[in-house]
Amino acid sequence: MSYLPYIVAAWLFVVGLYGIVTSRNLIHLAVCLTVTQSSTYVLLLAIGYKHRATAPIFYGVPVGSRAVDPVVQALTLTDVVVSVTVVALILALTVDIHRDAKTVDPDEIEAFRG
Amino acid sequence: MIPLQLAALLMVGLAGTTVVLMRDPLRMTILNAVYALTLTILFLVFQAPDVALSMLVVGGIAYPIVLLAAIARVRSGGDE
Amino acid sequence: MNRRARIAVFAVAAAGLAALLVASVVDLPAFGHYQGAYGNQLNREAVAERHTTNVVTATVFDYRGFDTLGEEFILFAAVVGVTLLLRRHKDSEDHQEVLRKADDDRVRSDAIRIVGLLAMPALFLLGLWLVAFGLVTPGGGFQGGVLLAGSLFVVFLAAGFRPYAHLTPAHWADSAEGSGAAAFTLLGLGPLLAGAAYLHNFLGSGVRGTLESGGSMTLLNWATAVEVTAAMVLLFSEFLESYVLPSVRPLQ
Amino acid sequence: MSWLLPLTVALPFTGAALGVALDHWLPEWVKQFPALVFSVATTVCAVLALAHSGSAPVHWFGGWQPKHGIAIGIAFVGEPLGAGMAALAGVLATAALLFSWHYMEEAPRLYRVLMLVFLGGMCGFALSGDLFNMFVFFEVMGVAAYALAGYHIEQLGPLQGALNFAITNSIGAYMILFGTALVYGETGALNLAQIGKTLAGHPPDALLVVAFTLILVGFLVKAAVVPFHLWLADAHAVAPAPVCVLYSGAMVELGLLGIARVYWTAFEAPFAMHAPDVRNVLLVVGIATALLGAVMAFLQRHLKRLLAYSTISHAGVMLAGVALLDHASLAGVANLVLSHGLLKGALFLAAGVLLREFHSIDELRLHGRGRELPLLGVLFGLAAFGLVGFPYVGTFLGHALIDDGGIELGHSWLPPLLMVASAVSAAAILRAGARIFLGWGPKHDPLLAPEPEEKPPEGRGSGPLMVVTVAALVTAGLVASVVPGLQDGTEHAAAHFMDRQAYVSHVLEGKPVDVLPDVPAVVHRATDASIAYGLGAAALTVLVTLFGLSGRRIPNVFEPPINVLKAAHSGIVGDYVMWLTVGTAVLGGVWILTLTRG
Repeated sequence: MSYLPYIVAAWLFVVGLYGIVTSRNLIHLAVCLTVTQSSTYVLLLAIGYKHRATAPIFYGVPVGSRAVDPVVQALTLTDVVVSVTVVALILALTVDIHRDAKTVDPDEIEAFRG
Repeated sequence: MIPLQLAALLMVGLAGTTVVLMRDPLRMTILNAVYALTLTILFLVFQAPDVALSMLVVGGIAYPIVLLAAIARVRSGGDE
Repeated sequence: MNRRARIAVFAVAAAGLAALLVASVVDLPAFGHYQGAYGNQLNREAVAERHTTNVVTATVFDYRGFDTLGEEFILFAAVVGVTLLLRRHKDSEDHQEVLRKADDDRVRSDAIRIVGLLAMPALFLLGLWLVAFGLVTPGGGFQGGVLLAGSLFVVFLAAGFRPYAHLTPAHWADSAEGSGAAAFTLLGLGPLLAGAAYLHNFLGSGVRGTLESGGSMTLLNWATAVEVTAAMVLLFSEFLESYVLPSVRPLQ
Repeated sequence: MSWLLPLTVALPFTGAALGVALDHWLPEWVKQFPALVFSVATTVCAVLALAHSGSAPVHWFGGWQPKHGIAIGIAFVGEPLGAGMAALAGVLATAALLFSWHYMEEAPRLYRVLMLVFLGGMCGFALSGDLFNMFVFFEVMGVAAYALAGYHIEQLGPLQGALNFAITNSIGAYMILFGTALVYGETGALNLAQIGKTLAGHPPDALLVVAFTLILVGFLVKAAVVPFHLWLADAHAVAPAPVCVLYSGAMVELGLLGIARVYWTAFEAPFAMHAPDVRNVLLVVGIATALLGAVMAFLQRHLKRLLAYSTISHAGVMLAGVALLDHASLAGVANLVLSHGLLKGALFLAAGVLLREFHSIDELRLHGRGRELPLLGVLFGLAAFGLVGFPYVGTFLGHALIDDGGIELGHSWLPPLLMVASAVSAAAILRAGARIFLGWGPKHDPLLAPEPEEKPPEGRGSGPLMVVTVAALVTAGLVASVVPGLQDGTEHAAAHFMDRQAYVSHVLEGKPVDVLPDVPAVVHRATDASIAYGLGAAALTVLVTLFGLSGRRIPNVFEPPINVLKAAHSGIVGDYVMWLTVGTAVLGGVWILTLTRG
């Protein structure tokens, strides 16, 4: 039971990849990409967690008290906001592809072969 | 591993899988917002309020706007 | 490679990858028994050194401030990339002309207009509060910035595209994003030219638990808020313009 | 002198931010200059940092020195190989910006801003001493590169190329983050020196093997190594020529620098007993990449796609050099990166000039039309000849050191394979050059895969400036093998790069590293074996080029494998991600069986 969070993270990673490989719509593919990325958030925060510990915010909480790891939260916090714009870049590409190729199915885009 | 954490984890796993399995873009966008909500709850339960806030704001505002605009643009531009 | 063969091969590989990932995560310390010295060190000393009670924000803007600079420029490059990719052909109508044409989607129902136009300032204030108190309680430039952009977006929902476009002109959003990012790098460059390290916290640590705790972190926090808000506004406007204005001729 | 290091990142970033902030207030004629000024300033800082890199200055951001042996802040380490890579990136970015003076007229402002962010990301990645910080700069480079790849939005090719690029590299980045999280869970540290110190006595368990595999795969995707290379040819074929200079000259090589840095600082100690297993797997992957890249290069008629596959082939040779795990080969890789970056940059810019002049980039369609540009033809030929590895010319020093390293370690079967790979890929370029500039060979060649035509950029660009840039890169690339003292300098630097104890004590405890001995300004006489392989490569290149120009059909026994190869490069992102997963599973599986036993 004490490894379930990590297992869920690994599961989300692989499910996201499955979604990407079998996707028929680039917008669906972009969201599957975010699912894969969210697996790293779950893993990072699960690693940093400590039992019976408060959040690393010492406002109204004495400084010495047992707190979870702030570093993983700092890494995840910025990554969440930034990944929206990266997915938006991929969606912008999707919109442009649809305008030129009239399809958003990755298997039917015929730009180049071999 | 308190029961609340267990529940939150199972919800995240379930919501993530459902988002991937839902092929229709519009329903997937709504499910994606639900998935962001389950992640927010999970981060809260993992004692990470900053990240929960970040996921709440991003999952509630940024993703829906960008996804819905892209879907509308693809649907209105094309002939389908 | 046809689709079914690809999925079959992927299924085998994914099973292998999943096995590898599970084999690796079971070697991690059990959930809840993390012993990392790095985090404990920060938890013990951040409040004393920088008088900020939110150690996560102290890590984001001071201890690992250079990571945040990198993340900000990912955001910056992505939004510039979206602007590059969704740019319309030179000879299509310019901005003002296009605005005139987009007049038909003005929100009719008064209820939505009133509730929307009341909600906007409230959300805006909430965003500002989220940024301002980021050093004290959960929050910060990133989360507050997205909420501020969201509150501006409520104007589009409540009043239609033209009022929204007037409220968020591309020129000003561009400049705000650029100056927010430039402010972050220059706040780092200043101490470097004065002989200290890059991104050194040159202001005093201020009073614990109040708004002016954390020294130059507050400046970095607000620079980030300006950049994230402007970037999100640009992002939403780019996608809205490409959606609201199907009249824009597709490129030949 | 450590204040130079952050400048290589802060300057381009500030330039990009101000470029966007002040754009509406700058008069039109001024807008050409700022990007170039910032790029030149960054290059100067990087070169100065390289000059002072003997003492490997460490810069702790925010002034957070390590406390009680725990690294608190983020460190930049200005050791020679990292600083050299940053300097090369600066030179190539400046050359690209100079080349595209009036070349990119559609959205010049956004193009220049993204080029500066790209340069800042590359310098940051080369110098960073923190695992998560490397991931952040990996993403900065990535995002700037995705947007630049899709620059020509009016065509489908660039958009699909950029999409494949974005998705495969994003997944690579998430794998690095997953690996970093595993390492952080195990060691509680993000600073590479501290991770190395913690893992020193650590037994090689499944976590370390999988973390090593995931991080390595993320870098292998960027280094375009088989089977993770599929996105590179698409992205190169469609990106504007000056952008391809940065892709092939610096970004691919940074993936290899990432592998070397992460291996030697963090993962060498726990896997020390099984180093041969790590070496053999990477050698096999490197050689497969070198050969596949060369063969695919020979099958292309689209000049930029041909050059892209040649880059993949060279990435394979470089990975084989790194995989030999000894300082001579690592020095060889450093020299190969230098000369290959300059020469390949010149070739891409020459392709850009061809596209501007004749509105086509197709070798058959340009048949004989290059005669109108004799100077460009000469430069193109010289650059291609430099890539062959003829003794004391161009990439010879790199190939020689790698061959000597291979023979020294008893892998005498390695140099012939690398010779064949570099000969075939150079022959492909020479064949294209001869057909375009000299008009040799038939107008039709069924062997070569047809490609959609590419729309030329709108700007006329300034002809003489473009040719001057190409000439400068070619001369620098050709003389790279005979620079006095370069061989000894890179060998000492490589030896320092691999010394983990010195790196850990230097970064964490500030113990000064023993400064590199001053290097005698002499060019060593190459070993007989390497000269023999150099001449062999030249002879083989001439043979293969003539065969290519002769238009004779290849024997049909090779037909099926070539069709399979072409089918694999399908352009469908689902295939690419499938190969990415297969590659990760195979690499991880092999290593978990070999590295964790005993």
